[in-house]
Amino acid sequence: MARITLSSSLAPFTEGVLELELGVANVRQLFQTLGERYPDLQAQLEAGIAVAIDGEIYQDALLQPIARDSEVILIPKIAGG
Amino acid sequence: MSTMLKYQEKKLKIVGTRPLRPDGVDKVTGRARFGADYNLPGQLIGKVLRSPHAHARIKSIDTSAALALPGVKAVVTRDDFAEMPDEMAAVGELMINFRDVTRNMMAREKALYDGHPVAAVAATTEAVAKAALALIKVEYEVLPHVIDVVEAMQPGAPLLHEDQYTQGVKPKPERPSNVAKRLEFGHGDVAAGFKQAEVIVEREFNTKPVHQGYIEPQACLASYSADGQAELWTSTQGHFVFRAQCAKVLQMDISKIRVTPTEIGGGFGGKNNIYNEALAITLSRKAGHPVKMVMTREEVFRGTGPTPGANVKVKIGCTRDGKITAAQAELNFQAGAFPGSPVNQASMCAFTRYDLANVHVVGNDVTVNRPKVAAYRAPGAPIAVFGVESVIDEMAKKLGIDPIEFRLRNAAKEGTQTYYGPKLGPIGYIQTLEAARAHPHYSAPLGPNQGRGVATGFWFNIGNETTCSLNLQEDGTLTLMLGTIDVAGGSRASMAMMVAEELGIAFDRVRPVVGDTSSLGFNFLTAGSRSTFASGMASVIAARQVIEKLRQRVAQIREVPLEAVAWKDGQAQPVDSSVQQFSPMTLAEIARMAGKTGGTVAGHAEINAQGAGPGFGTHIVDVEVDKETGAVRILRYTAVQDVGKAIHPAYVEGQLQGGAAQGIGWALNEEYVYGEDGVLQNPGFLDYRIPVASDLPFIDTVIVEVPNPNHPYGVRGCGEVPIIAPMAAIANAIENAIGLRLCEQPFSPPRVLKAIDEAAAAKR
Amino acid sequence: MSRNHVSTTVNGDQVEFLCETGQTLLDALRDELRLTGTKEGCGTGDCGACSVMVDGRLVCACLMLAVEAEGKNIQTVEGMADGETLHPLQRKFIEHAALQCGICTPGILIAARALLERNPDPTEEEVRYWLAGNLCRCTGYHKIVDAVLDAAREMRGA
Amino acid sequence: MRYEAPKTLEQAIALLSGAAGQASLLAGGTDVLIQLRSGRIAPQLLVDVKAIPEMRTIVADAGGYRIGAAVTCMELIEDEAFAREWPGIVDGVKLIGSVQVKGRATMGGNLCNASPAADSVPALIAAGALVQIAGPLGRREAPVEDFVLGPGRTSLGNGELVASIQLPRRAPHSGDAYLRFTPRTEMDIAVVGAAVNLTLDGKGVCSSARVGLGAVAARALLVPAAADALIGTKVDAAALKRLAAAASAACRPIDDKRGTKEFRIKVAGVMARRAAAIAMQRARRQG
Repeated sequence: MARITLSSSLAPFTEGVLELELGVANVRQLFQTLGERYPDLQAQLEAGIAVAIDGEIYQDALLQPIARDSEVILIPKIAGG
Repeated sequence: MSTMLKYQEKKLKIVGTRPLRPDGVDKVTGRARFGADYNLPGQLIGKVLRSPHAHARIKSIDTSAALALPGVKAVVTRDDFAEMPDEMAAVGELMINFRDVTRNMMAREKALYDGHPVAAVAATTEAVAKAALALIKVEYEVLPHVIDVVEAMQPGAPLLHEDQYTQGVKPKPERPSNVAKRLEFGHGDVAAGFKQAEVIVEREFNTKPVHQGYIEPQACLASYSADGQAELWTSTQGHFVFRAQCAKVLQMDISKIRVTPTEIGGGFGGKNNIYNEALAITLSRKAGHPVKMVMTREEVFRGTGPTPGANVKVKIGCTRDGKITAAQAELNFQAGAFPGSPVNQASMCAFTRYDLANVHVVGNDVTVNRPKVAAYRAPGAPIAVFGVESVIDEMAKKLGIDPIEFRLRNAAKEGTQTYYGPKLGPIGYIQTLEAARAHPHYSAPLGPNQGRGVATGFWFNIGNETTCSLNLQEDGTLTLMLGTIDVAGGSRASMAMMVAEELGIAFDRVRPVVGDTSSLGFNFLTAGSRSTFASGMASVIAARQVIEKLRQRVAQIREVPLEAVAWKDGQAQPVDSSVQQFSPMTLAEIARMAGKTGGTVAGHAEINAQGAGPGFGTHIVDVEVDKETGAVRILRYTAVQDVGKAIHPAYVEGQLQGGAAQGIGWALNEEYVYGEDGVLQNPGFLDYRIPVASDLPFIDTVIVEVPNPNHPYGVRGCGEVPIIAPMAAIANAIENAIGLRLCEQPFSPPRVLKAIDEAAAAKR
Repeated sequence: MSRNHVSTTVNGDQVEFLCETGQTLLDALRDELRLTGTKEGCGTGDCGACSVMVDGRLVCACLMLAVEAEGKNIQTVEGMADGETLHPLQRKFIEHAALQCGICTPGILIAARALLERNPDPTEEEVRYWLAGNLCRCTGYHKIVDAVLDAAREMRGA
Repeated sequence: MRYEAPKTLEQAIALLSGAAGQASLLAGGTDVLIQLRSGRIAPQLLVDVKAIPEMRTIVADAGGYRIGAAVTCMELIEDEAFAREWPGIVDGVKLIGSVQVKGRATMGGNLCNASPAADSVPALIAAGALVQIAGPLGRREAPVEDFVLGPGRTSLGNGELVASIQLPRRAPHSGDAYLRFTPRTEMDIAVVGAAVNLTLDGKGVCSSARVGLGAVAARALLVPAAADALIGTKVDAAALKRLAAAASAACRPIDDKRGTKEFRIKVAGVMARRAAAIAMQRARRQG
């Protein structure tokens, strides 16, 4: 099971849950599972969430594999000037 | 699928040198064509009517008199644009609420700021168009307005959006609010952290909105054909994103809009989103002629996005020996008329230069009756960092520790756990601090009323969607077709340099051009310091594809196994003496035979670049304060930054110097000045004071290169970091010069003199 | 509206055009003569992007009426290079990376040439004050000042 | 909008006084063009006076200097003899916008635009300059301090125009200076401006002085009280302190986007004091 950590900014959408373990094979599955478990989070996931998988940040990378023992962190997407 | 290309150290021939930019000659001869330099036969001139009120209900708009004026060919108002649902929708990689986009480009129920478009006309001449605007009758019901962020957050403040409820608060609030969104970041236990603290410094800061100040006003030319195809020439940081936004608001197929980017006369984030483009296409459709729209400087200030003004509270606790035990901040950001300030990025940048166990940051995104904010170089970060680095400096002074030493004791490094998410990878923050401390500037003597300040900045840098094509021409030269705009930095040169390096050929063998939206797949904006990182990665991939195809072609031509063929120094040659020998073939030789041996050779990359490496910078500034007038003069400035790898050092220096200069303007004199009536009072370069040549010294630069492991040449990106530190560095320098801590930006003479006089009065 | 007939000299060429009285020299250069190298950044004389020479005087083309150009001698950036040979300032601006987006570059080149014609050996401070009427938002002016000083050196044959 | 470029004063006056609708006078145009563009003025007739020789020339004679109202700032700055005699006026003229703007702008226009912050006016007041006005009823003269009535308002009557500005010969052992305060080093409108013109006797005592202030009231001011603080002194620290106090006391400023009342009042004194010190040095040097 991959260890999933949510940025503290997402707490309001997950009834405060910021850490959980999920058996997901890639980012798309991760978002799907989270969206089903926390409907409020759905909009946030769509509105732009990046994931850090084992320290590397990925934006818009739904097919990025997640290993069984991966550490995954959800953070807000970054744009810029 | 995401792409990451690992860094390989190797001997470089071209990367790191300073060849001349391919757009140079056109720009010094006047031949380069910018937004306003494009014209079409039969074109009309489009002009926008803007609200004179900060907040007003639009009861009616009567355009009949304008339409009756000879020479007027079309008028558009809110009625010409479809209502969009209130939901975040994707355009490329931006998630935007198109309900807001349609309302910002053309007011619907209400005008929400001075300068908000309410109608637009297309006419045979500019004079006729202006006359027509004067004939449009708009009936307003003026409403109470609010432009101050703290006032806007109070219950009972005038509401911009009656149906806006603060997001990110559970349970959902019962009353609507100007606070569009509240977000929190942090880790550890700040309460416990402050208990451990032996010294605590707490301060409140306020900043005004500042404008990107690009010298080229927004300009576009649209031509809509009766068959439903539209062509658009516009000055943009992302032609694919503009196309997507226009298609969405005009409900057109993306493939039916072709956007050709012009040379862009500065953007800095201000040309990330459409303003007149969709109006011009609609006017062209209704008039049956091409329509050209060029903003005046006044329109640029009143109608396009500044960066937010903000209210910032910072509290830091520390042990006597200089270890930070807790850090806390509240960031209240003006979003302008619609939600979407960069407060989330500001929240993440606030403390991410330090290795902290206990952090808590609250951010509020607040709508006010001002233009909708747009990105500006490291959006939001300079505002948060002004507060944090001011407090850090005050803390160092309280503890009697050298400000750089204090930062070093708490500096973030590889493995540091950020409070917003991941651990940091290999970074060069400490190296920039040490380089700054070792720089002669840091130990140079100072005179009376002079002071030195230091501050540091962090920016994520990003990757994202990028495409390019590399075509081998019949004579062995190559054309590199790029999809990311060269906003000024010289990225065309950098991309060509990386391709030439890969192929082992001369820089001038590769001609880089930026293609229109029909020549390549989607590219994200040139923003977030991504271009040289992401487009560079794409260019390298395309070059390596070309090399692979060249090796295969030579193996066939020379009838040797593929493994025997190596690509070295611009030619195919035997891997070594152990393999079947053959006479080498140069690029030109292969190119000449290509057509007869299976066709030409090309490389393509369609990637979503990942693995951007964070950038850090340390700035040193000396100021002199005239205690009788409050005038602050910048005497000396040094910008140190880890850029990963400087592909073209001269253009990297240019980014550091330009960013620092913008930060200096922000600190000293730039601000939006509004009257009681909510009307902007300084919409021009006379009273919106960006630095002039005689205001600035030479800006010394030190480039630190800690390679980003996720880029073939180690590139991190460099455009945004340099604007983050100046405001704080200058505040710290002023404090060291006159012993007064300024917490209100800008540090303009009246403010500085007031502070001096109040301090003197307090002494008495 | 009655239009004024104007005949004038631009970059050595005799040209004629019709203009409304309210049209600026900048409008005429860009819209009537299609010389778009001269840029408009503000239209109020505050940015210098439209700097041109009129009878040997450095002026903002946005602050002069087109009708006033009658019989004048006007020089714009399009006339700065000698055929294929760039003016030393043009060359130095490229070599020193003194331009980024390039929108202010034509005006700054014209202003810098006017300075060097009066003062072949300016100090850094003289360059900065002379160019104070030309805004640049990209460079922080550092490389621009370098390029002007280096061009002056070369033109003096020093 | 009709454009006329008369060759004589008489023609210009005839055009101005005979105009059906609104007529505007065009010299350097650096203010007029901006007003036209913004729609603040919409005249039917534009009278360009730059073809009138008298208005384009600088004449030096026993009576002093006569500066044509349409002489550009750069032309005046480049007149070395004038700059030697009236350095304080040139201080002000040098600050009227960028080199580009000074290539067109004129001292006459700076005066007639009647901005309280006009950079050339305080020094003209301190110099005791006279405005030479021509109109349908003939010619008249007015001291600069009386010519401007308020923001955008002058004493020009219908059909009248400013032909030139008359400066007296500079007295021996006298000097003038103008300083202004702006947030930027260049390209700004004066937040405060101060000009001092003073004359020393054989013993280095100030025998006469005039002080002009700009941007601190509805129009540029002549401040006799500030001058009195200098007269009879060696312009020492004490005198300069009294000068500063008198200058500040004379201010009747407003709060606006360019500065606060308090700031203008305080800095007016500082600028006056610093200008007086420069004028003093110039007076000592001047034979």
